Amino acid sequence: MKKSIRETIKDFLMKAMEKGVFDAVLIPMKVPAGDSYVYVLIKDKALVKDADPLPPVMSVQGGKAVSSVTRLGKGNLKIAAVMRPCEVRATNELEKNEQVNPENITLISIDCPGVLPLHDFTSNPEEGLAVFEQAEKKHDDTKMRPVCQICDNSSLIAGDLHIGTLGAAKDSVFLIAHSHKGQEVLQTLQLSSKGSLASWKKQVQEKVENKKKQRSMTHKQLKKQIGGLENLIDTFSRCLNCHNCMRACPVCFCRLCYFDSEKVKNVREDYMQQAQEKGTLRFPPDTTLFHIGRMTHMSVSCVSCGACEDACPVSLPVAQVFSMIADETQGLFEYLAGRNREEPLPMKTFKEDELHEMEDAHD
Amino acid sequence: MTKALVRKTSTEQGLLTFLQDLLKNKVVSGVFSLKVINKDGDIAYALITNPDDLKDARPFYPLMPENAGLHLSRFTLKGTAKQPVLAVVKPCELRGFVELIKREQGNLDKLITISATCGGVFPIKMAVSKDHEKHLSKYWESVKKGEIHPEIRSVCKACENFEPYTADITVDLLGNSKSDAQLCMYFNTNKGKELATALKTTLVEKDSDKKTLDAIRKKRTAEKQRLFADIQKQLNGIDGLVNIFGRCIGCHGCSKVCPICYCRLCEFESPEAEYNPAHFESEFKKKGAMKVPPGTLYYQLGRLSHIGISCVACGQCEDVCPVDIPVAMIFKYVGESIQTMFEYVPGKNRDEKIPLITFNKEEFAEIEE
Amino acid sequence: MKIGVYICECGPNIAEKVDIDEVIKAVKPLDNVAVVERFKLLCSQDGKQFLADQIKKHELTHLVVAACSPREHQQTFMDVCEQEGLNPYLFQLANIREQCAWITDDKKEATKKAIRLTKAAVARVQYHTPLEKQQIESNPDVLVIGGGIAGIQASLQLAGPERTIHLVEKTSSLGGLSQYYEKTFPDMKPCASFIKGLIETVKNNPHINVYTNTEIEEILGFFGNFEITVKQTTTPEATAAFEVGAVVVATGATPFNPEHISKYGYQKIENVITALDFEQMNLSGKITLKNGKPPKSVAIIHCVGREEKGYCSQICCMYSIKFIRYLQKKVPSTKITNFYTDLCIPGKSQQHFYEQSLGNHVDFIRMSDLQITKQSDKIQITYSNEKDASKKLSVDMVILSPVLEPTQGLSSIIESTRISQGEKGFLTEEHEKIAPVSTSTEGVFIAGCSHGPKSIEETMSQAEAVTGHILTSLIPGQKIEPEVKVSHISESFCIGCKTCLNVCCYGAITFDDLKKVSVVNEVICRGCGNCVAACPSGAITLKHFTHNQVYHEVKEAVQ
Amino acid sequence: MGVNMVEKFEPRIVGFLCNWCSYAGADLAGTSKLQIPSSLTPIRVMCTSRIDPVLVLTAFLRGADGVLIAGCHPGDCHYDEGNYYARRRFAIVKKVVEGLGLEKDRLRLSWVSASEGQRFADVVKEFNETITKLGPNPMKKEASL
Amino acid sequence: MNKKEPFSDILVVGAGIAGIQASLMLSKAKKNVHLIEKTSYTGGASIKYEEVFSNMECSTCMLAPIQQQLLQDKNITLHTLSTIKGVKGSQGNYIVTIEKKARYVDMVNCIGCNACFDPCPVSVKNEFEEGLNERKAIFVPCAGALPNVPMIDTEHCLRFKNKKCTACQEACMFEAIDYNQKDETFDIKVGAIIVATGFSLFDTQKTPHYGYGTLDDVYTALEFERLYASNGPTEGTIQLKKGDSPKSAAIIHCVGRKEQGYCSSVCCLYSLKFTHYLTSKLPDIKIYNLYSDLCIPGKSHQKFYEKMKDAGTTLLRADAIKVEKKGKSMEITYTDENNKKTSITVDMVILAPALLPHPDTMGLAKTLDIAVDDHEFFKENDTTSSCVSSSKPGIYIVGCAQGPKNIQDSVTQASAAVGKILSSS
Repeated sequence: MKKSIRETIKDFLMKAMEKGVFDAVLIPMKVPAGDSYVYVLIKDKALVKDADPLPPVMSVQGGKAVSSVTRLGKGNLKIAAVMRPCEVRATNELEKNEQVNPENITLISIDCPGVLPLHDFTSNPEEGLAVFEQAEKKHDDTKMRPVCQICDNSSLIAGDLHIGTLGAAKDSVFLIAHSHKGQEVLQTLQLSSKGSLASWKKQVQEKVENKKKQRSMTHKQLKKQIGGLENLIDTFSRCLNCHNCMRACPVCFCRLCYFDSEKVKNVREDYMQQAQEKGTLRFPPDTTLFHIGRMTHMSVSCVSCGACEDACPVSLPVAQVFSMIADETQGLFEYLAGRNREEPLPMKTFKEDELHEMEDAHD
Repeated sequence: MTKALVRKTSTEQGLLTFLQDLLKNKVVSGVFSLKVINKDGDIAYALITNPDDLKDARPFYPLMPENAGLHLSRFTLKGTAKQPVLAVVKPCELRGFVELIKREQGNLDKLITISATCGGVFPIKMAVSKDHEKHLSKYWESVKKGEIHPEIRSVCKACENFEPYTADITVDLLGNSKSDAQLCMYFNTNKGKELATALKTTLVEKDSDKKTLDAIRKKRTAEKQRLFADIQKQLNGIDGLVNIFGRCIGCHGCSKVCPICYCRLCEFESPEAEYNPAHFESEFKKKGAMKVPPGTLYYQLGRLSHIGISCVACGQCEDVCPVDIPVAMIFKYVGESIQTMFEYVPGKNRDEKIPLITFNKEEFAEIEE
Repeated sequence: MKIGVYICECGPNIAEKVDIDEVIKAVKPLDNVAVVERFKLLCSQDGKQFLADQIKKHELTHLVVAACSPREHQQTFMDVCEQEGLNPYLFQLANIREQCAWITDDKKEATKKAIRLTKAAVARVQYHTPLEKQQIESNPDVLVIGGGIAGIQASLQLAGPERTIHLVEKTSSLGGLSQYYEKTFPDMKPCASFIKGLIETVKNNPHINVYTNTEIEEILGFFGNFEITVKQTTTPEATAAFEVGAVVVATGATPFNPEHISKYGYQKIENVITALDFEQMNLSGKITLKNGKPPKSVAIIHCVGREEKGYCSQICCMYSIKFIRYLQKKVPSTKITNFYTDLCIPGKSQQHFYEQSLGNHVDFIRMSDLQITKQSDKIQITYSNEKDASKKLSVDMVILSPVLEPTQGLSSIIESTRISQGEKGFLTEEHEKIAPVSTSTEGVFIAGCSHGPKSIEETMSQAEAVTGHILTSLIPGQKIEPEVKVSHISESFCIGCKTCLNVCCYGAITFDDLKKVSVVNEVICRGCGNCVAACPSGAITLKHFTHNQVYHEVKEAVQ
Repeated sequence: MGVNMVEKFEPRIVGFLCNWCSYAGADLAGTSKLQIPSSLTPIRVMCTSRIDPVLVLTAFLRGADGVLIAGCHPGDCHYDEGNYYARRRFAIVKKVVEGLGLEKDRLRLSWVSASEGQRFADVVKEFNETITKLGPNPMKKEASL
Repeated sequence: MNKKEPFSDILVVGAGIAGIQASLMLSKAKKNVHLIEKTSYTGGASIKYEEVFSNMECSTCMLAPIQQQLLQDKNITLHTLSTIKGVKGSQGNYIVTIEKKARYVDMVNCIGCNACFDPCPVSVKNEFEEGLNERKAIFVPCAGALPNVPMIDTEHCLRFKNKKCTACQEACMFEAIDYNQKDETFDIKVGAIIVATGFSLFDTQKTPHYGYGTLDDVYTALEFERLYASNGPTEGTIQLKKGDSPKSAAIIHCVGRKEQGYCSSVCCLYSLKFTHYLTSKLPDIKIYNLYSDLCIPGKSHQKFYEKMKDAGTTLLRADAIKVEKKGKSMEITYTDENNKKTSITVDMVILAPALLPHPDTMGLAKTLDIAVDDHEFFKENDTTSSCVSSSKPGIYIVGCAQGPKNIQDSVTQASAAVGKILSSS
């Protein structure tokens, strides 16, 4: 693997810990069994060596990790959270929803080459590693998860600090500060900005441009494929109602999901009535309502991270469908989930003069 | 001797005809059964009220999309029962439902249960690619012979409770060499018999083939001991647990699909289970790093302690685990050790009390309507 | 559960359009329906008696009436329930007249719809729960912020043996702006002396505590129960705390300072003074130039700052005319020229006042592009009027009539009361037309120029209007009865995302930082249900419009 | 379903009406004896902002041929801002439905004031026509919903 | 100081927005209120407006809820078709004689189904709609009027012209129609009286140069309000007498100001509002506002004025205005701000007449023995106070009865009167 880059990043982190810039680092690490990666909060900087800032899978979405550390308070530790851009965006969305306390957290993102489908990896870790290494080298994402293949935000900077690997010279990375916090870090480490970002910007731009194309193309196809009642039903009828997708989703932060609550449980004769209207009522009856309903609840905050699809035991294209819908609902408010901390959540505000296309044409 | 219905027709066909008659003659208003639910031939449970739709029903299909015990609980939990409904479910699903009934999560009002001796099911993940289909014919062969098909889930291979305990009607399937030419149903209860009477079907006196079943059970027991041995090896000590559960992503899918985990809000998702910063910081006094989100192992062990006593080893948890942790086998293994302590077989006997109730189901019940 | 369903024939209105027997047939077999009956006219006296008897006779636990619109007779039937000891919220009205019988000619259709509506009501009512009116102790005392004429008037009308008023004034003295006005327009009644009198009565009133040199530190709580902390501006550590039931914000306004608009030459050119300077000069007795001589010619400039502020202060024209009277009285021979853009003299007596002020020494010029410059010992005014551009006039004295702008430094009040401030900086009323002195925060009122520029007369009206509201809603010894159909948040299911808190425009939701959950203050909540739909976890319930209640209506609607 | 073809299609429209404007407008249509298609079943809510997006979906998936949300004109909300939030929530539901290639025209948001009895009638008539053109909501017969 | 125990009930005269506001507030304070209203309905002038400046809020949506509340309020007794015949006593102890005209329709029995309208053979111009449409001899002024109970207009009802007609009675299934109802006179004892009798409009016939009455498409502001009202005669379609829609319109401010000698303070604003009315229904229409001095006082009104200007109206400062027929349309000649004679041609002319005291003011003033001013509005006791106290203690004058003002100020005065009553009692 492109060890050097990983080492460079880890060196930077350890240096920062030495200098007391951070007390701890939240970063992915291989599990003892070696068959997956998890987020660990590292206090002892020696252990940073074993971490992997760019693991081949996203077993837990970083946003969830940050939330579970800071939801109940900022704490006393200054923590650097190293994650992928979509994880940083999720973190920002969670902050807007009061599920993250950013005060003592420095969000560090890295240019993302994508990740492999979780199941592919866990079922054969060695092969997985090899595949990922190749993919990373060749900038080839055909083996990556479908949503990663159409991700046009793989270098989006939404945190405090970004580590650019694209267009970087061998063994080196770009450190890009994106907030006051970020700048402070670089200053204390005497990493004052030298050298230009031109080569990085150029490559990022190229990547983004053709990803955008791919994305809209794929979404068009997808829409054909799953669009319409019948296709939709077929797509989701395999759903086991396990709600793994919701539990894995970083922005589904509810303690009890609306669709696990009593609200969706009807009286016996109500089910009978439905069955009699249709001739047959599939059980559980509300898998589709669950997915569509979840779209109305969180698609405006969806960062297309793909965690849901990874968690689906029956491999529904959940993430792909959500990313498609998210583009549309977020488009309503010229919003991009997690892009910017200051942008208010669409559901928490309104404009007096907007969305008239949604009102009826009458008049 | 028990009352039995014997017909010269394949078991599945025979049952479907029986069900059709029941629906047509309004003896029951609905039938719960596995059914083909779309053109891709995916299988799921369905509540069928239109007799014609029964043609797509697959009552014995060797897949378990969700534990039917959950469906029956959800179906009977609220409101009064007006119309009689019949459910064809697998033995472990029925046992799951019985455990739920013991916890006030369902009832048997106007609900008649049919279950067949079970040959086990394929892992649900196989069905995604429809791989299981190429094994189907072989599967049915082994069912007739009463053998263990190599592709079925390991918990099924190790299942000794393949005989339905509390079903109103039992279908003779596993080990029944004539099953594709002859339907044989045993009417264990009056509820069951009433159906026959309503259809004016004559029943014969017949006994199930104990010998064959015992033979099968022996095979299963042997298989179980083998599998338990493996899991025991893996489970040695904390490292073992960490190795097994290390890749758990904390999605709690296992509890969502578990027929015994019926809490509105799982204790491990409640505010009490949350770590506050101080908690993390104190952890660091002990170790230099910790997994985030924390408590995945704690969750697994906790859930084990909550439901181990009632685990029916239906295997759902393992089916939905995105990272293929052998949850079901572990739960069966530990579960049985607890259950034997109390000589308790979950779901075997409706009147048997649950030995201990370690949790309060009213937790967080307040505002829910 | 025993539900009684009663269908009103409403004479022919429903009976002729809907086959009521069909409705009865459809409703009878429903779960928990104990009795279904029809009646000629349920809102009539014998109709109500009939219902009352039925409730007793069948020991009904729930009541459904299919009749007219809830806007017509919901209350009528709820009253019947109450009389019969049945909680009125266990009742549901199905509107089969206005929204069925009257709009559907085809009897078959109408009947079908009536059945849907009635079934929906029956399905809904099963999920109704009894709701009880709460009663909340309240404190009759009132905090009045601002010792101007509005604050004084409000205090005087509110103070009494059973109600103490805390009158808080930022400056060292009561009276506000109007204490500098010798007279009022349009009837030239004495003002300053009048105010002096009022101030005395305030000081002598045992039920009014006056705090001068005092600012608001914090306002906590809600209507009926506010906790107030005030601090002295002179010695900030000196604070006082007290409780009140209502708050009156009468912080007034201040004249716009023309110093920064060079064309007026204020503070640069001698004898260019503002209206307030002039009022004070006039009050002191003599109208003179800096050199002590009386002015031979005076120009009064209207609308100073209007362009900058973007609104008309509505009193500038009038007091400018009043100045003519001052001048005519004290320096009779002076030549007076008024420069105005639009003469704004609304009201029944204003124009008369204006006409009376005209005379051979008085000119009114509609001008534009005005410029004031020094010209030896005189002041030169360059302007253009209707006919020609850049005309010139030189005068001894220039009086600038500036617009009024809201008093600054209200942020602590605004934040802690959660009232809002319009773009012009004036405080925003609850409703422009029908609730001009109340605010979106119940129990917080605004009076006088803090609400917008106005005359003394209008300021008085508002101050008294506020007292009207307080005297009718905060009666000593009487408890407050908040809305019954309010939201409730489940502590266990709330995840603390504060979405509800953001969408509630009444500030009825607060956040419990310890438990990290949102909490509804039922006294403030008005029951719109916005938070319910906003909550992704479904952790919020709106009483009487709960999920189940609405869902079961929907379910029947699609049958 | 052959049966479905022969029997005449009677749309079922769920109408969420806000208490202060649209429900009053509907009542006015009544007192003015205007003719309004009986397909609409009004459901009174205090404010359109109470209407939970999932409730709209439930009605839609449950087989409602149309769902109408009617409230006060922007600026007229009895609760100040409610209808602005309602509009955003509705927009999302509609976008999701549209994005999934479902019949978005079955969902409609209209502003109807208390004096607009005629407008209310027109809105319902129009919507009823749209729905009649669309035909029955296939969801009603869909076993997997 | 009164020796006798003062009466606690309050009398409110006029059920316009001010009267309603006062009544509801007093009831909230557990006072019994007698609200008398000369007409058969509540809401006064404001219910004739479709929208009100400056938020362009729907007036019905604003008023209907409080009108409903009024009818359901148990502390308030509403006497419609009632006027004051006499007053005895003094502050705290007024005995007021009320004359209540017969409605000939029983308020309790009638359920407002309107079945009695169609059969009535008589059709006359509907005053409420400014004569723009017709009503029957038994009628409610407009759909949605509250209380929703018709009255019989004895002036036109055949039966009261000694003809044998019982059409309405036959049509009524509730025995609600009672020809034998008699006008009644009764006394009420009240501690205080709030007079909220509102205003009337300047008679535009008195200014013939604006062509009102002689030219077809010259309308008064109120006529135009009804033309735009969605519950009005055209259901909100703005059209000319011939039925086609105007391509241009001129709004003439200050009609009658010279004659009256005061500025009515609301005309400029509602004239600007008409710009919104016109453009919202007829986007391409050309609009002129002819004014003398633009009077838009207050924090929010200039913004409104600018909004209306952007909505598309040409503001012309005009004097010596004259309206004459010119072909199919009308020509308005005037002298502009530079005293130049100019002219414009328009299809529709809307006159914004001054607000006058209600015609009954003088009579009522006499009965109540309270003062009026030169313009015959009720005279306030003292302008350094809130202006709601009349010349007689215990009698208060609010809203346009005291002088021309907008809704906000009327409501404020109503509340102020309540404040005065409660603080003095």
